[in-house]
Amino acid sequence: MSQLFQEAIIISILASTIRIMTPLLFSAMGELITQRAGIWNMGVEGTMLTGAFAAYLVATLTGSLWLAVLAAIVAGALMGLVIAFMTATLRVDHFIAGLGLNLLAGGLTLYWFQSYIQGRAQPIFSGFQDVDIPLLSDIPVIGPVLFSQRALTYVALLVVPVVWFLLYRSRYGLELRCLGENPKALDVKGLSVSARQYLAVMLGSAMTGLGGGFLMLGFSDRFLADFTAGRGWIVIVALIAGNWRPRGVLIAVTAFAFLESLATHLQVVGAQVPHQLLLALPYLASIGLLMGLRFRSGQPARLGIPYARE
Amino acid sequence: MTGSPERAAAADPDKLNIAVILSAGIESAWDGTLIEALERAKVAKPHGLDITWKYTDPLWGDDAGDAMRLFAESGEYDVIWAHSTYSDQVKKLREEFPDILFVVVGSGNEGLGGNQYWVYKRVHEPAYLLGYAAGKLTKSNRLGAVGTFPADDVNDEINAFFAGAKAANPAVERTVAFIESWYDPAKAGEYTKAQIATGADLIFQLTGNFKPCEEAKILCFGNFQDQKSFSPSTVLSSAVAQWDPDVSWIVDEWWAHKAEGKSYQGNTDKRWFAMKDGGSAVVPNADLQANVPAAVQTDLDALKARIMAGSFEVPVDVSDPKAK
Amino acid sequence: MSTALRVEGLTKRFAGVTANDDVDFDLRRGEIHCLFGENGAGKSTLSSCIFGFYRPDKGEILLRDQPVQIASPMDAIRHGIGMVHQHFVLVPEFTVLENIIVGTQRSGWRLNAAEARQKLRGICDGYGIDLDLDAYVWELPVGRQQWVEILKALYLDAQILILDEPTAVLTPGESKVLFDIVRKMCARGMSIILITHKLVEVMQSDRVTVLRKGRVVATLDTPATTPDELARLMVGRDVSFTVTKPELAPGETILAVEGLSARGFWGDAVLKDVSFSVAQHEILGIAGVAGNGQKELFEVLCGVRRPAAGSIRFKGEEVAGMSPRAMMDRGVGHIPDDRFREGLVPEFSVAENVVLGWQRSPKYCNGPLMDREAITGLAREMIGEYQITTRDEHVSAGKLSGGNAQKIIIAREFLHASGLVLANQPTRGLDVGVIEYVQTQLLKKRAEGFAIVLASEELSDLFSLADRIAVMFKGEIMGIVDPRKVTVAEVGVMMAGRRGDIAASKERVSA
Amino acid sequence: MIVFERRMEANALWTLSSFIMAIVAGLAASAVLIASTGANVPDVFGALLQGSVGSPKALATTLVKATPLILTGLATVIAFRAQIWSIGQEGQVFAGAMGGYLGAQLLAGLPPLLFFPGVLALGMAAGMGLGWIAAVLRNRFAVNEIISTVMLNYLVVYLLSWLLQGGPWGETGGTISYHQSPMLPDTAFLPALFGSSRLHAGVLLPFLAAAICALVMSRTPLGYEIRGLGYNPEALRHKGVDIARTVSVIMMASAALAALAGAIELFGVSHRLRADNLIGLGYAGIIVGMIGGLSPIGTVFAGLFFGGLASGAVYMRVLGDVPASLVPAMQGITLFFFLCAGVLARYRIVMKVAVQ
Ligand SMILES: Nc1ncnc2c1ncn2[C@@H]1O[C@H](COP(=O)(O)OP(=O)(O)OP(=O)(O)O)[C@@H](O)[C@H]1O
Ligand SMILES: Nc1ncnc2c1ncn2[C@@H]1O[C@H](COP(=O)(O)OP(=O)(O)OP(=O)(O)O)[C@@H](O)[C@H]1O
Ligand SMILES: [Mg+2]
Ligand SMILES: [Mg+2]
Repeated sequence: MSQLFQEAIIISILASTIRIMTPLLFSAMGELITQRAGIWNMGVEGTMLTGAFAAYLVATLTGSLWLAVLAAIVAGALMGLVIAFMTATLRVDHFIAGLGLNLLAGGLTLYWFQSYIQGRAQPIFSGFQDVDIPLLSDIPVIGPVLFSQRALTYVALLVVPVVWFLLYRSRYGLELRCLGENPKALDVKGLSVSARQYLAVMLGSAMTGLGGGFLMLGFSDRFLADFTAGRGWIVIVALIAGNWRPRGVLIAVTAFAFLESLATHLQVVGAQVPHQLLLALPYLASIGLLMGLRFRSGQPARLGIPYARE
Repeated sequence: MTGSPERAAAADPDKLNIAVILSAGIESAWDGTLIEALERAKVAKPHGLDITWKYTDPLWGDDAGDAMRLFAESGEYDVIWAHSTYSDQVKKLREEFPDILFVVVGSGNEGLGGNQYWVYKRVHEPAYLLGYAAGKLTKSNRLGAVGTFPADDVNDEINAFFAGAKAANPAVERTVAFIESWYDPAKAGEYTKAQIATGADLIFQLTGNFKPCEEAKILCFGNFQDQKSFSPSTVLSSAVAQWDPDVSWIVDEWWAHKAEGKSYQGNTDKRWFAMKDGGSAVVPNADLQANVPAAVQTDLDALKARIMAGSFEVPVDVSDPKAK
Repeated sequence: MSTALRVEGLTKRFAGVTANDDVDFDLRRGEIHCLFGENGAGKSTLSSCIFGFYRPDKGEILLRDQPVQIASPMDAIRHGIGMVHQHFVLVPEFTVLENIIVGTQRSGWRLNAAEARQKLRGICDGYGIDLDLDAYVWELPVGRQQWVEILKALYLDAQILILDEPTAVLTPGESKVLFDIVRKMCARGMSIILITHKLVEVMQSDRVTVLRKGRVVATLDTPATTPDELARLMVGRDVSFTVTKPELAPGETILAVEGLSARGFWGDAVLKDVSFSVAQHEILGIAGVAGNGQKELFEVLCGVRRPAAGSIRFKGEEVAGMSPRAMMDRGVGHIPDDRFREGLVPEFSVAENVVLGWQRSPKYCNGPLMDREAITGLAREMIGEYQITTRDEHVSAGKLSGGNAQKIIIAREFLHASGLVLANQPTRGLDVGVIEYVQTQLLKKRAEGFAIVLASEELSDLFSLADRIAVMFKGEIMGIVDPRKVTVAEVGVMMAGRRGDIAASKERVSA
Repeated sequence: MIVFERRMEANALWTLSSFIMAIVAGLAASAVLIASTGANVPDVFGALLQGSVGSPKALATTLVKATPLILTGLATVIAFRAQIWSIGQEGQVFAGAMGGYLGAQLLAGLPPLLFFPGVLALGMAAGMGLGWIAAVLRNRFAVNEIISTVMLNYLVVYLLSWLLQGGPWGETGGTISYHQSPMLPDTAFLPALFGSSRLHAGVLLPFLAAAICALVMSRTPLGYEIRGLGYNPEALRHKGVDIARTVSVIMMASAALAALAGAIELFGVSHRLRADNLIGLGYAGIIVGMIGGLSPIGTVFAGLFFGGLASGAVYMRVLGDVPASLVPAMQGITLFFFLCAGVLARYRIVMKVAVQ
């Protein structure tokens, strides 16, 4: 156990935290945009899964990782299109639309995957490698933790301030937040609520899909059934725990990833407790942390309520 | 085998049709290696039989039972090979279809006997050899193993791996991790990286994710199938399951029943084929041979020879492996 | 005077209701034109059609005698039509400025606030509106939120402004300011459509159009008509504006409140050392500008909010801190000010709402099941007794007009209360016919021996109903006065924070 | 421009026919998918039909498969009608099986008339424990129930894993270490109905539960409060309903139903405690409950439909030669058409032409 405090392990815990959190961060920021626009998209898991599958397919077919990134984004946006159609046009209950999307994505990706490999050996690809940022990556501790990561990791970390800027400093962001708080306020100014919701959900889902794609391209070399393994739910939890604010979500995702990384290292250094307990640690600790927190809810007032004029 | 069809009596069967219930999917090592063994049997034509088969996607519980029943009722299948823990389902069917030979595989099964045969797979001997090599090659004296779930036929390998390592190098320390998930490459990667961070410089990888080894530029070992193609630059060697003796055992038993009229005599206790019987093997990666000093290779060869000759028995230890 | 806007033969149907039936209407340049009519007469619908928010099924709209196509609010705004909706269309989480500019910027992707700020300064200075543009809307009292709505329309350069019941949430003082500003707008050539239920306000307009059940009954020049005539046109019968309150000697004290205080969400004091008492046959009026602690006072009294200190004695028993359930069981009835949020479950039927809170009472249950017959029977009885206009008792309460919804609450509370009724703004937003009805019911209960605490922003209500008036300011009682001995102006001064005569209350508490 | 105009009254005939159209459209879309892999569409559908309703045995399988789905669906109905967004059905199913297994140890030897009610009740109690935790977290600590229930799902899965692997309940002996408990004794198998080997008595419980739920929702004060809580909790609070208590009752009742599903799976189907036959029942139940329009009766039909698909899946795989993953894909596709049909039933689609 004392090993845990050695420098190499501390660096490893922190670096692992960053690796675990970055795919989640893309998806969480995407879901943040979606939910701030008033759409309660429960289909994060399905969107991430589809993004991951699209990335796998394109990576193995073309060998180009950046094309695969694009594919994950497009696949995510398409899932967003489905959600937007269901919620903004058909005004279906947001929960069921999202849960239905998960079901559909789980089935379709597996079906296409099986059709794709058809009994032959599964094609694999070689994913993204770490990029050492010159000079910075040589700084002790911080260097290997922060400046020796996948290229997309840096993008993910940049996405937080970008989303913040988009939401709070851009004209579009003001309208987007207005969708979540009171879409009628836009409607009475003659702006189309549903067009903006489509845009927001597709943008958000594209980022969510990218999160899945990054998970695939950065940390795996193959697709498997249920590849995302419940990370979509963690994203939703992080969004609520982060109180629908970019910084809050960043903190929530980081805290969760840190706990998971810590539990990983505890198991590896041989803590003498059942490994299941260590695996459960992030979930237990998250509940504990949230019990201690209390804040004025930042949940958008009209989140999950289909908007209709008459 | 030429000529055997003529010699066979008119009543002798010339076809064997197998229904396979998969448990994880053709892309997994567990199921994939079985299909590969069947391919080889098809070419080898034991007893002059044309072997054909049909497999399902992963099915579990009653679904698997239903599929078996459908196969059985169709009357087209002689052997139903249920490739994991399915004895609960076989129990409900085997008396109704006494002519069909049922196969269940691996841990968690119950030895029912009669027309249920229980195939077991132990890859601990190759794992021991890999461990022995690892013990010799490690510089940090620290080795890692990453598994999915602990189970009887996973623990035996991990324990044998470390037993081999200890035999080669008593100073070896071990680190073990289970991710509690069948498919989660990203999570498996983090566990591997964590082990590397604690100083492990050789990893026995049971979850198929070799990316962390590539990045850390360390060597590792593949499991259950030859995983060289997964990562040609890091997979030094793989402990490989070979189902060929199992398949031919089952084919023989079926033949004995069908052609010679003997009654099925399914095993009630685990039966596995050792390395010397071709049940498992070590498949080294020739491209990385340069990493193994000649002296080590000589030791390994000698050890392997003793195992093959039966003069050295690798102990089976199925207790839950822990880091030490 | 030229015509600014004309509506010809406009018809708008909702599922099952014809809200506007062949309406003709015209608005002259520079005039204030009132729309007047009962709750549900179709005033808001007509406005929404003009604003392009609803699409009429039939009819034509002409601007300066040119037919125009108004298919969406976008078209309306382009034609210089602005509307302040009956229920605020604001984002509480946004600042005033953000509320005004959201959706108005057409180019550039950064928010451009500086320009907007400047333009708004100009508008505010021009009309003498004083508003902090950087305050969050949720921080503003309701009255000030109304200015945000008006600024939204002015910011978009409205030439025709529709105001749908803007004064329902304003104090008399604020209403007066609003009228001054509206006059200024007219002087600058703007035309105003004003919807209000208050006859004093209607009488300040230039012309008035009376709607009844979706049809135009008459359009009159205001100076040539009288409130009585308008009221008659509106409901189709005579309405008496002055309810007669018989003199009754107060009986024993029902409710005695001593040193009551309470805290808000942020720990701020929302009630400070409030003391008063009410007796049988007595109506205690609570006067004050909305947001000065009336709501919190009622919440504490009915058990929804916990007091921080002080005592509440109900029929001699200490009840401070008891749950709403306990208060209800002791006979306290409560008519909340937000009827669709706190008083009713809009999705429930009228019958279900009549037993809301008493769903577990053995009176309405048959063993473990609710007794449908008893409940519908009761609902029918209430519909008859309180003249609730509804197809039947199965209609969901949310589909009723505000007045009829209020009658359900009154019926329910009067039925189950014994001794005390707390009524907060019971007549807000109601048409004069319904107001008369509610007032009559309150007086009936007073005669029966109930004690009543009645808060209203309409001083005229309080002067005609209350036996004593407590004036609240910033969570404190400024004084308790006898309406026969003070003037409206004197109470108005106290509402602004000047202490008055508390003697009346002291006397009663010690009695 | 196409707009949806709300209908005055949802027309029953139109509702029914739109749902039939949804099934047809869903199957048609699935047919395209099937054809795309080169399989024979009529064969596949034939197999599906045969496997779901084609024989008494197939019907029995459909019922057995529908049983946990209906129960978790009902759990969803109760919670969601009150706008309590519990995603905890998954973990509660596990808890139900675990509680039931514990019960089987404690109550072993009791006569069946006491044993089965006892073990099912213990299973439900275990689920209620989970529901209670989520309720306390919400009421006392203001932890959003989506968060708490998702987290509890993970915790329960790891708890079961420990109990079976390393903990006290794992099977030991000849076949040690396989993430399963030993087989229950024959006396702990739920009795079979009609002499079928599969149709256990537990299949009756979802229908009973649905009837009770329907009665509770529409006729009792509790149902009144559940619906009221979903529509307007503030009004309920003002009218003397103890919101925290009601939330606890609802979450525990919902959890009890989901847990019953797990217990029935244990005693009726798997006969030993293991995770893999429980996975996904809770999440599927959420979808079933929502397709059922959050009405108990609708949930029964939705559960039977999903049960039929699941039961036909094996036949489709074996006889129709298509990947079994086609079934979740078909479920998803059909769900989407159902949702569209729901909209059709409530709205009229009107082509609006600009009026001159
Ligand atoms: N969105 C809607 N859907 C269905 N019916 C509606 C809708 N809006 C209004 N109505 C109905 O149309 C009629 C007219 O309503 P409207 O809002 O125009 O009345 P109003 O005169 O503004 O009443 P109030 O004085 O209470 O504000 C009412 O019968 C009402 O029930
Ligand atoms: N979606 C709707 N369906 C049916 N009726 C509606 C709908 N929306 C509003 N109404 C009805 O339209 C009428 C007018 O609505 P409005 O918003 O003006 O409320 P109101 O009853 O006038 O409220 P207030 O108490 O403020 O006067 C009300 O009778 C209301 O019940
Ligand atoms: Mg109105
Ligand atoms: Mg009104």
